[in-house]
Amino acid sequence: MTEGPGLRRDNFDWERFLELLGLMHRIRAFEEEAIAGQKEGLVLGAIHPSIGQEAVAAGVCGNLETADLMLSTHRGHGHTLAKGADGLAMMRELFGRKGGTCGGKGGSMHIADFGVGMLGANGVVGANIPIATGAAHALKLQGSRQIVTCIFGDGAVNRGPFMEGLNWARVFDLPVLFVCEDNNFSATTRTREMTGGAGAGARAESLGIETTEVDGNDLTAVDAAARAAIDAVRAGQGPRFLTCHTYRMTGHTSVDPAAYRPAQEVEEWRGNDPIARLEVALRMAGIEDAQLTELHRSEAAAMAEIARTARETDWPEAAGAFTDVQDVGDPRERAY
Amino acid sequence: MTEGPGLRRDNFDWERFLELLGLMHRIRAFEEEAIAGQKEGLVLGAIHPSIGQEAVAAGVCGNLETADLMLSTHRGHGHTLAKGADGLAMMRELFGRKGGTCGGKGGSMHIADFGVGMLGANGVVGANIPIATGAAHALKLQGSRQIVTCIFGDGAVNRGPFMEGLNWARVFDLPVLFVCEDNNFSATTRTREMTGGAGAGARAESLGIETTEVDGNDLTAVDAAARAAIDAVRAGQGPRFLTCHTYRMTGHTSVDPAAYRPAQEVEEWRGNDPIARLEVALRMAGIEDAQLTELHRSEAAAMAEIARTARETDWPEAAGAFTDVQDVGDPRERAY
Amino acid sequence: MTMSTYLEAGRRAVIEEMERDASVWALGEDLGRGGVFGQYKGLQEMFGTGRIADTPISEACIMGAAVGAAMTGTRPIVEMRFSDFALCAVDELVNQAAKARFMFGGQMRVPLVVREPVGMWRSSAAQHSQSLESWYTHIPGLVVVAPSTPADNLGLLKAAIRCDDPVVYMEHKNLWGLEGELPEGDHMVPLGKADIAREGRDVTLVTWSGMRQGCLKAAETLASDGIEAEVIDLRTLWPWDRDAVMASVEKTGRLLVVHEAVTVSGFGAEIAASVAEALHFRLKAPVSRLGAPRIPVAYAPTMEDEARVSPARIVAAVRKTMQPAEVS
Amino acid sequence: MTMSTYLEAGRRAVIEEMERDASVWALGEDLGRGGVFGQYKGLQEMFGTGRIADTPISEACIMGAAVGAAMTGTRPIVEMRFSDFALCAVDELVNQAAKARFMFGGQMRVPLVVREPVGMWRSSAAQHSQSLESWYTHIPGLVVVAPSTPADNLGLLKAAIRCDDPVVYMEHKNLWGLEGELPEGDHMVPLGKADIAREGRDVTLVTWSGMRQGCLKAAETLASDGIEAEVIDLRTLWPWDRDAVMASVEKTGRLLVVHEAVTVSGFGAEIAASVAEALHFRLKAPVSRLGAPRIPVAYAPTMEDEARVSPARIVAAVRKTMQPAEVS
Ligand SMILES: Cc1ncc(C[n+]2csc(CCOP(=O)(O)OP(=O)(O)O)c2C)c(N)n1
Ligand SMILES: Cc1ncc(C[n+]2csc(CCOP(=O)(O)OP(=O)(O)O)c2C)c(N)n1
Ligand SMILES: [Mg+2]
Ligand SMILES: [Mg+2]
Repeated sequence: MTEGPGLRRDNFDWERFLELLGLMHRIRAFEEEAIAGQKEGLVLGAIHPSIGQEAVAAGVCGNLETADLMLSTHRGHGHTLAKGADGLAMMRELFGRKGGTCGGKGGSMHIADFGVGMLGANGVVGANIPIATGAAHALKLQGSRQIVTCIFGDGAVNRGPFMEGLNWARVFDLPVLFVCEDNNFSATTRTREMTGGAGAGARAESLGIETTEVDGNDLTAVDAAARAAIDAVRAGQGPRFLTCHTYRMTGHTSVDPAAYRPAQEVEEWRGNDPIARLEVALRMAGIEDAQLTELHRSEAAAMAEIARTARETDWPEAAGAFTDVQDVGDPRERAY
Repeated sequence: MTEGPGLRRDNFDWERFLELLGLMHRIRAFEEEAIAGQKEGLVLGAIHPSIGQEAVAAGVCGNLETADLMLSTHRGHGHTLAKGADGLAMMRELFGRKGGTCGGKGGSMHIADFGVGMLGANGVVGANIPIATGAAHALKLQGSRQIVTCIFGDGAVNRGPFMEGLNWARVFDLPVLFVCEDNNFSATTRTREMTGGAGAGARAESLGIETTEVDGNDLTAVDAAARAAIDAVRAGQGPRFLTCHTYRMTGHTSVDPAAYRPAQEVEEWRGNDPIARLEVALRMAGIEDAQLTELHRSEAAAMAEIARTARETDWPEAAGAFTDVQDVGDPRERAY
Repeated sequence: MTMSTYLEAGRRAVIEEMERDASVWALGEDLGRGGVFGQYKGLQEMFGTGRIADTPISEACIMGAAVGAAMTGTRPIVEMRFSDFALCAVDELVNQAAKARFMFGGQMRVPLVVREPVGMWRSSAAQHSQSLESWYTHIPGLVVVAPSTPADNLGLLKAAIRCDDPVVYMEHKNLWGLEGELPEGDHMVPLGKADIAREGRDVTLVTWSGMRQGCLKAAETLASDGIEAEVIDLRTLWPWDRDAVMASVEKTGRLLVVHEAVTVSGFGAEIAASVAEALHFRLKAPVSRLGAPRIPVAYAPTMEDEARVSPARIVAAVRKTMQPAEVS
Repeated sequence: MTMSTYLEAGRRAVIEEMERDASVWALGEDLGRGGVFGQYKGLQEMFGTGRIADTPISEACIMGAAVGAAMTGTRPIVEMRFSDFALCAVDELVNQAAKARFMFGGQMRVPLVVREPVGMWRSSAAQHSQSLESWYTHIPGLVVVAPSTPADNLGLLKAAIRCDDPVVYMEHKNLWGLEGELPEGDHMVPLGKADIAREGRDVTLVTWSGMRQGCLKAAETLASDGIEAEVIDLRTLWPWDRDAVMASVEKTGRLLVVHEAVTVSGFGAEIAASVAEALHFRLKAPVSRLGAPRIPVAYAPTMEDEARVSPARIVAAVRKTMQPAEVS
């Protein structure tokens, strides 16, 4: 598990991977700032960090075009950043401030940035699957070349809408890539113990959808698998399914001590950090340590600055509670 | 399709099959009386005949013990009779009369007879799957040797609760046999066109459940397959799945002309009538024509008598509308 | 003016809006064969399988997919077949469709119409007879419409399809065959405006959907006794036409809300409470409500009728309201 | 008497009933690790994995399986985690659990308790903050309970578990840490009986769940102005204690219903309408209601507070009700 990705140096696109490494650092720095912010009482609601899972976000979303659509989960900071959302707007959203991606109305679990095709995290496990499928349905009706990517966890595959959505995507041959980010856990439960059969991929196959499984902590592997799947989807071959095996290094939420996991298992996965692994690969490709260190430092520094700015941002006006409810009918009718 | 079942005469249990033939005649006679009753305005709500599908009901339920539990669908007359419910009580239920299985409260779509382990038809497609799974869960908690059989249509496999229920049954290793009565249609829609992948069985396999497929118009084949599956379930081997391929000879409801089906297809299936096929087999086994004719006649006559009695039965008291609502709270509070 | 059924009026609304706006499409089970009541008859031939889409029996995904498709520039008409089956898709409607625009800070809208045929219909029993409109009026973000005449089914369905909010559109199964005149041309009925179905000075009956007819019948009976009932058909339940109701009750001093749904926590409670709050001192009699008892709908007609609001019951309830005021 | 939290009281109720009756069991996600709020902490160790069952994330099947298991001689406690997720299982609760006994002519009962933690809880936003109790009061067959003190959470949960009807049992997330005294022994609180949380002569506040505290605080403030509010905590919403409410309003002549849910079609409408119907001529002021505006709950506290019924808002609403009567 701690082996390098075994690269063939000659066709190793190090510039691209350096960029994706930067993205992974940015994601991690975002979540570290968010966790620190929560300890300080700046982040108000629950947050679900994806530390340790950054290669999935970077490897998948790094292959999408801005015009492509992507739907995420409660554990969606990484996907959102990787899709191109602005870190400051996201941090402001977590802090519940003006200028947040959703104007402070959504918070971490409902981050969305339609401007970059990020159609929303979701507080209901699996609920994004039919919605993503419908977005792809609309794209197909419109004759668009855009595609949709729908990311969800291993726990979501036990919800009915998972099957309904995948079946639908197959029946209508829709341009959608389903990505199961399998971190082995559903909150405090080991997902395998609640999952009959061989799991996510087998279910997708039974619904007629071609699947790939990949080491989700190996950025280069995720990148390659995602690119292949995305190319197929964009070529009109209908839905694809990709399972990325990974692990979350934190608890389910930032305040969950996660005592239900054996220390040794956590340690093993710590040795399998996707950022460290990509750094090893880049060093093998001849990138200097100094450059790698600087990349990390600069992303961390930028994020610290974002957090500083976010905390100094004003609160949204209370009156915003009454806007964007609906066009017809007056939401103030029973206001105080 | 019109071939006989290819019997080895020596281990052909003709007494048992004669009984099951009688049951199939009874089921058909019941539905023919019900359809006639509906034309006369005696059956008040919709009915979904299972004419042509009787071998599934007889072959599956013929292998259950009375103490075993069974859940059915909107197309459930056959299953209910085969599980041992009283034809007169059922006919009264369809006619909305006193002494109906549900006292006239349910009608065709909600027939139930808990006394013989028939835990209900259901008006919501697929809804019986989690309920059946839960019944099996209770049996396991109780250490019972009873098993549960859950029958549903091919259309139900596209509803999320199908996947949730099967997964659950596998995870908890429950004593439940799932039977997909695949009659090729979901109301007016050819199910295959709305179904991704290879269908019901493939989905069950992907959830870790062993499956069997069988010619559902061949009583002897259904009987054998059901017995094997039921034995395995009763032996504590967890859930099993059985697909029975069949065809409904009527429309979706008794008033649906079913013009969406090619006449030739209907004709072909008419030549594949499960009752006629079993009669051929029994003739091959040496049963006399006269005996077969008499069996048919006597079942039809008995059912005609049932229909006559049912139509002469009183209506239930209006006050029954307020009983069996709930123990706590007075349902009459807002009565007129 | 042409004569048309309520069913045919809904069909015409869909055709007109689909012709007008290429982003409108419909999805649901069996739509290719016209839908379960024939509301979509011939439409797949007119608009193709893309825009009149047959779906798997997957209510959660039908609703969820419509949410995604609505966010992505189309205007789906979601056919739920029976409102009872919409209970398989409540997360998708209530947690997703209704909240998305707000939750995501107004970045998009979810313009979809959910058609949910409601109500009692000859021995359909407990799982095919429900009227749960009050649920949807309770959910921020949703518009709720319940037409009761062919012309309104035309004009309101067209308005619902053009509305940028998610609209729960409840047609009554027992009205499919009802005939009435349809205006020619682009007939629109504004959302949120009630229809004064009958003028009267003595008592205000507020109603909607299948009960409009019953109220009008009851009003005829009452008229022969000299009681003139004003019948207000709300048409849209959220937002409901407060002005029309309040103006009428100010005039008559008496209110009876009549609906088919269970009385307890039915939408009649909202109207009765609102009127009592606003017009307490103008009322000549207590506000009153008439709906079904809190019982599931039974199959056998004797018992089924105990859950049915008949014209006779409306007449009786009005008479009670007209009794001389209790001395306080 | 021992001191206990609301959370711990619920846990004790489950333990006592599971010890008393071997057919009681609980099912839901993460129960083996105590459940998401710790309500089941240590219970799997006490009762084993069979009776404290971890489940897949399959709300529809959790509810549906409980229905089947309840029909088959067991008494399941269904844990829905947040009431919002129960929207993934509405068919199973409303079309199946609530109707089965009636629909099948009384052949069996469906004795299950659905625990649905409700309400607003520090920046939980639109999908984790809902209070939809009025929905369930509208559904024949369901009992609806919303405890607001530790002692009531003990006694009502025990009563709910022993009840043969399906019970929707709504604990308030913001009350988990609330401390209070618990009686020793087999403490039962009867379903359907309100608690007079405070006596008063001037105005009746009817409330439940998270709002009991706010009403009591508001009553203190009002008392210093000489306004004595009677606070009635309904505890059970269906059936609700009409007698207690009517008796109080007969005495005070004034009613304010206070709940956290959206006012429109909230359960306050049912109570206000019922009181207006029954006691119109005894009222000194119009019935009134205080709940949330019809908006989703926002994440940022400034906006979130616009959906929150505070003691100050209760005081203001009572003052309005106490104003001299308009001349009619
Ligand atoms: C329908 C629903 N049920 C339960 C929850 C509570 N919940 C939130 S996250 C979570 C675990 C999800 O596991 P998985 O899908 O593997 O995603 P991960 O958290 O591992 O990223 C659960 C049970 C929910 N949000 N929605
Ligand atoms: C959830 C739900 N959606 C739709 C319906 C309407 N409906 C009743 S039967 C049926 C077709 C079911 O097909 P299948 O499961 O194959 O059973 P069959 O009728 O062929 O026996 C449909 C769509 C329903 N009853 N419940
Ligand atoms: Mg996971
Ligand atoms: Mg079928």
